[in-house]
Amino acid sequence: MSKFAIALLITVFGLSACGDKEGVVVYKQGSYSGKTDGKPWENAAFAGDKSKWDNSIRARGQNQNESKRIGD
Amino acid sequence: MLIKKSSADSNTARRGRLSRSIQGTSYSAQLPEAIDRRTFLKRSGVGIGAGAFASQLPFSMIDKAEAMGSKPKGSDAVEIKRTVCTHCSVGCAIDAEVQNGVWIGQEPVFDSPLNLGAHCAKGASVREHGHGEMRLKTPMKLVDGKYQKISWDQALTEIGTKLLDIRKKSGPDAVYWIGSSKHNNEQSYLLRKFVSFWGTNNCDHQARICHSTTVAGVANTWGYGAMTNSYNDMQNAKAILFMGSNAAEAHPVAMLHVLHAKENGAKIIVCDPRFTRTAAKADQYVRFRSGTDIPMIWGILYHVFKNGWEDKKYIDDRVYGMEKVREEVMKWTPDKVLEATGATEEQLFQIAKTMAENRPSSIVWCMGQTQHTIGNAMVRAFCVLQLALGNIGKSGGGANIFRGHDNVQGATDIGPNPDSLPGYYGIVPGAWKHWAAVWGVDYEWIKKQYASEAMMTKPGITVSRWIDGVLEKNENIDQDSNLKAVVYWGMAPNSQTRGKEMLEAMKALELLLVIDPYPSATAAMAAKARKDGVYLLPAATQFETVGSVTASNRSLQWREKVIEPLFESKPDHVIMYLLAQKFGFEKELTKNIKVTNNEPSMEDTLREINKGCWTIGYTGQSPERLKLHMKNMHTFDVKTLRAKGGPCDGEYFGLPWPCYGTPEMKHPGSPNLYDTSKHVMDGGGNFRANFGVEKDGVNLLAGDGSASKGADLQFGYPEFDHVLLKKLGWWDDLTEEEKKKAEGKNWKTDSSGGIIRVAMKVHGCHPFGNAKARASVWNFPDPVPVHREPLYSTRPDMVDKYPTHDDKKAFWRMPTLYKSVQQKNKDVGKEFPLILTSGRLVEYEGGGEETRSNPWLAELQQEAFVEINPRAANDRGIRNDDWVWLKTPTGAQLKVRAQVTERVGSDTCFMPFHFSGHWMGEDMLQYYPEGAHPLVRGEAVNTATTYGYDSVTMMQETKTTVCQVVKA
Amino acid sequence: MKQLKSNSWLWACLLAACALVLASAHAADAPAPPAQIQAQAQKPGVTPAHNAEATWREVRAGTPGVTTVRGTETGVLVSPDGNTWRQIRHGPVTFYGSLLVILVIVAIALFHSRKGMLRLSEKPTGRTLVRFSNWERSVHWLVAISFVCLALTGGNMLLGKYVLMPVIGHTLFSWLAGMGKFIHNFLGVVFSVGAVLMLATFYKDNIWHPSDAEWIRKAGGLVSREHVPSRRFNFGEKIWFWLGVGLFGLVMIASGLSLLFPNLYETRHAMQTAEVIHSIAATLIFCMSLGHIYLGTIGVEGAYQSIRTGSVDETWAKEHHQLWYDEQVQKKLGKGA
Amino acid sequence: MARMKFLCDSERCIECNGCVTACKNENEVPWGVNRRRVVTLGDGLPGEKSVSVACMHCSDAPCMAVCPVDCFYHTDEGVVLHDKDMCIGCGYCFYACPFGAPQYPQSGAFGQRGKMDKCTFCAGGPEVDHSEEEFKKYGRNRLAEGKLPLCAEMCSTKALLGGDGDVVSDIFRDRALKRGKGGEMWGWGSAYGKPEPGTKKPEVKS
Repeated sequence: MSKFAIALLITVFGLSACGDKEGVVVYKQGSYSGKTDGKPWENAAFAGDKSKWDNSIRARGQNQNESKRIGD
Repeated sequence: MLIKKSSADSNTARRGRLSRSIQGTSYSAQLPEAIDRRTFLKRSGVGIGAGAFASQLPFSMIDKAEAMGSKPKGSDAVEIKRTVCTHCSVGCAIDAEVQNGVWIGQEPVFDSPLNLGAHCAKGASVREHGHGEMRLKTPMKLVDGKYQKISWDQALTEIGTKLLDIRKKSGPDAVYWIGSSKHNNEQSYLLRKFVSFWGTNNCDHQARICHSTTVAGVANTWGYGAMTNSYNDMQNAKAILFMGSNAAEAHPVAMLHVLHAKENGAKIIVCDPRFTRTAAKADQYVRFRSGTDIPMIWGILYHVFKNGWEDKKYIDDRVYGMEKVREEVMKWTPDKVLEATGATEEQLFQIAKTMAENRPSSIVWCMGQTQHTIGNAMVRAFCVLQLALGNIGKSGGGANIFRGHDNVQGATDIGPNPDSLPGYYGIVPGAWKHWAAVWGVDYEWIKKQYASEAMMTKPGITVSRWIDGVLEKNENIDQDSNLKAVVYWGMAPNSQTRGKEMLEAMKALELLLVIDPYPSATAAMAAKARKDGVYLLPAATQFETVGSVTASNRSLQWREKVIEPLFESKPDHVIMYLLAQKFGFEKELTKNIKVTNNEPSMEDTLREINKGCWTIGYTGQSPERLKLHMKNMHTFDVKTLRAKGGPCDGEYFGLPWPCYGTPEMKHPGSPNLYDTSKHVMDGGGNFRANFGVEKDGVNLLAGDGSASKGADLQFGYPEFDHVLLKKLGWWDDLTEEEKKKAEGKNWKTDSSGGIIRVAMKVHGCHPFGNAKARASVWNFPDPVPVHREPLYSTRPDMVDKYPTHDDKKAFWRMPTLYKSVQQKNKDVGKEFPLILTSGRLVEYEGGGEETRSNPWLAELQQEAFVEINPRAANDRGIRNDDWVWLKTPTGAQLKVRAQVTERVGSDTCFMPFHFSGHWMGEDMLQYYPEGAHPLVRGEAVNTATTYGYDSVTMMQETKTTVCQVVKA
Repeated sequence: MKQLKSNSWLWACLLAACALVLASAHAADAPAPPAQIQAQAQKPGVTPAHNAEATWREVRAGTPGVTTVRGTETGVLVSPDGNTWRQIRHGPVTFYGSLLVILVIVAIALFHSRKGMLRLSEKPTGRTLVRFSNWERSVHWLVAISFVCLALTGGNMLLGKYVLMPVIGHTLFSWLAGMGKFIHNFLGVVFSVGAVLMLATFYKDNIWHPSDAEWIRKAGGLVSREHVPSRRFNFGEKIWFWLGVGLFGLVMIASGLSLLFPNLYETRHAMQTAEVIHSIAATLIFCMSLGHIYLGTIGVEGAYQSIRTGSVDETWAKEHHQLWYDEQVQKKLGKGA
Repeated sequence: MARMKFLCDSERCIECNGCVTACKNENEVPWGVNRRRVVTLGDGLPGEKSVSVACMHCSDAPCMAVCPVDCFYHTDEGVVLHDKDMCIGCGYCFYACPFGAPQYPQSGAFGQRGKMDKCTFCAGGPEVDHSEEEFKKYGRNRLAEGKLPLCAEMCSTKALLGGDGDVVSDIFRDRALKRGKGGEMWGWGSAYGKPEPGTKKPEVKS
């Protein structure tokens, strides 16, 4: 029995190394599988046109850059 | 963070109240049909179940969403209304999203050249005012110490009768009218007209206690009393000195321009008794003793003169009296400055050097300078520093005097002032005749409304002294009767000093009328003082009406109406018209103004202003031009404020006054005042010839070659009138029609605008002449600014060296004490060793009732507090967050939280001035009208502030008094 | 590579830090302030300089700043504790905890398969003795049932995501977990009351007795299958009582209550600590309870009967609790006389 | 692919709390729940800095890792959102989050946590865009209107930047360079995780 226990322990310890996380920062999605959320461009305003949405977001982003407006 | 279950006893109560207010059942049932949209919202949105749920939560998400009018954009169209924030003078534009008459969203206006979409806490939360749960909802009357709801009809009838009674009994001067700096320009203007037709000069507004010393001091130095440049123009500054201004908390969006400038290399210098959020962004910070601004400035100027850093040519050409200043300045050797201020030679040398080597350098001041017994002298010291450095009239330089309220500039320019008609015309008969002509009423008729011609031309009591107008012995005051009635029209009582005495004054009145969306501070004080004789009328906010508003940089913006007036409230000008009806002069009031449903047209009112305000150039900003600017904000350059192309091409944003001549003349507005590098028709200018052409044999006109660009007269010249035009041979440049109107007139009274047109457009000259600025203002008590210790000082040695003025007998109709108070309190520092100063918090504005009623803001500042240095606190056994009593020589004591912080020095305490609703330890909740009390209440610092008034304008002293703090 | 492993939030912190460091470095470069500060430092009551360089170090250490947002720890910009907590909980606690549980279950299974149920060596007499009063049994079952529910719902919080969710799916699982949390919170209170009652009810019979020494020496006869004479409760049961119910039970209650009332001005650190303690204690008490349940059910013949009905056969009493049996007999005789 | 990020420039932040009230305004967050807060370090002392903080929408979000019911998810834009229908209010995300982002309205007699609430980057939640449900549970969905979070859009000094990580980092970098410093800090290109293939990685200057 004790042999078995030791073997088990070794196996488990050994395997625990596999629990180590990926060494690079990765963008994790998680295992969420609840309600789906639509894409932000899939609505009346953008009618699924992603590039239109991208442009809109980029333009809004530049609004936060007062230097661009001031244009010194 | 988790919500605390009960973070404070008051919290629990607040939660209950808030949720009650959300349920809305208590008052929605009483609401008349006029506001059915709202009632509908309440009823449909919040059922019984949600209400029950809400009683447990501070705000349940769902419940709140419903109550506010939920925002998802359904099928109904969303309208965008462009308006302007009502919380400070920066003039931040706001796009309001309105659906079915409900304000559902607030979008930043990136196009605005003033704020580029940016907002501080207040600006980001204005939408709440469009829902205003804690607002006054109906007219109310104090009966037996409790406020009761009454109808508008009853209210107006009773108020009208009582006021007319008082007028009959005690004369028109027995009523005191306090206007507002939150009225728009048109309302402010109408109020001055209204009060004139009532027959008194006893009217005033916040500007008295905020920038009156600036206006008087600065206008007497170089012509106009306004901020010379703009927030935007500060981007061109190479160095900026903030003194007595905490822009980061008082004008946060201004910091957008300032920090942008800083990143482009501008040096930021902050001198303040308190290490403010602005100081945190400074390259140099110097702490000094409150009230010693003049020694500080002279200390800086000492190094300027000593090192020959002054702009000698500029001074020769454009400044009068600098040598007298120099004499005074050189007395302030570094050791003396150190003794008075606590600032070292090295520190001040560094500032002088930075300002001198980084020109154009700009200077910013606010209430830290103005609210002193010598405020007028302090602001002039600033002007002198800028004149010495040659910074005035330069882009990137200037005296940037940040105004407080959103329209305090406009209300000062054309609103209820006790010593002037709109446009700083004064109250001499000539001014009255000018305005009588504009108003289309008979001068004699106005005169009849007054007690006498003498009273008509005598400046009224100031708002800072109305309490003495009630309490002072009749023989001591310079009018027939004491004040019997006071009308609080958009003003907070806790903004004024000597709160304890104000309570006595309220007790002594016959009638107190409060007109405000949030009248609660006045209402509560009144209910504490008396059992009856108080009326409250619900006014609409500026989001519920239209009109123009003048930002600190003198730009005018037009507000669209976002929503209809909430509850039973009415816009101020409607209330004015209804009261005028009771007094029988509504026809005279609106002779040139169309009235629809008792509402005078704001557009017509502005056109009338355009017809009369030649002095300060409120004549070019027609409603049409302003509306065009609001629509085309994106065409304006941020640094210059000038439109590049588009329908407003070449104009400056908001047509910053002076925008001379008629709208048809198309003056573009003046972005920076007195700027000789530009043609007058490009917004250029020079110092004003307002004080004669010579003084004691010295020429006051500007030196040769120092006129504005392209002017036909390249030397100093006096202001234009029909005589000068004829002498110059320019008279025939006028049209025949203009000649008729201009004959015998000057540029300020020529109703055709012809003199201005010819001077500016034809000959490139400035209608107000071209003179020198006055470093020595001979008509003021101290022509050259002199340091005088505050009346309550902790330094008896300094009192001996720098004593205050002598007492004055009749000053704005009031006896005013200086020396007698100072001498009596010379040793007050023994008992009250700490200097008490006050200031702003970013979350609140002014007296704070409106902002403390806004849950989004109120949550962030839930208690009144006093900032005290760890050293001072430890000496008193006080720890952070302890309750303390703050005591002052008035006998008042305030129970507040101690905030132990290094922000203040060990000799100074700071209290924010926005709180009210606690009275020396007592919560005044029971005195408030039901459902109209602010969410956060606390001790008002001004309950405890002491006596002290400026020697020119009657500005109150709030920034330097004394106190003691003990553990509660 | 190992360095990069740090979680991205840490990078986010660093990012915030960069802005700060940049700012402070910048401030430090400006020539004016230091001189000024020194000048000011000479004077009493003048602001001393805040070491700008140290700002970020303090932030990382969780030193609070000031904020107008009310609440506990709102002034803390970055709290470093969360990651530690996460690493402990999702590392050793989960891993060794589940390992321990598995080991215990395996051990019991092995034991049972080798030894089988411990049966009575003599025939039951048919005469019974009252071993547990109604009150005692009520208390036991109150605690036992609430414990089992707590163990299941709690275990689900810790491991359900790995064990149950893949099986029953996301939606059902989150509903179950939500219910579980509700039940856990509610029964936690019931258990707390029950455990206290249990301690009060049974503590007398669990006090040390010299005979326990014998029991310890023989290790309870567990392996030798020898009956060691004991009083009402043998030393094994006493261990369970004092360690399981007494120590761990109270630890569970204390840490659990603190988690139950998150609004009592608790810091995150306190809650994190409580959670870890709760989890560890839960694992241990659960493992012990497995032993107890085993012995009380299929491990020992007649044991379950005793707590279900409250009565035991004289034979059972004699074999398992000789001294107690003698006491009872004495009592009876005494009464009879 | 736009990857949404917040960035607060402490050199600019003046603690005006505009972001805090903008959030309250836009999402009608109840009293006591603050999705965003501004923290001032070294208050009242030279060197004082303020930073606005909310959910940082981490790539490897600790909240997501510790959630016992896995109610968190990343949108394609890198926004960390959660499903309130699933949330059981256990508080683990609050324990794990270094920024103190998760908030809990009080619920029930014990003052227990209600369902967690946090900054959504103004991206609503797992409900139909612009629906009543979405607004009640999560606040406004500005991203679906092609707009960015109101806190960042309204920031008084443009200290708080929000939006596509590339765009905000460019804005910040330009500013930092103009201030005369900043090149060396560009080690944080990886701060927000590895860019997806095909996207431009912010340049590492040092």
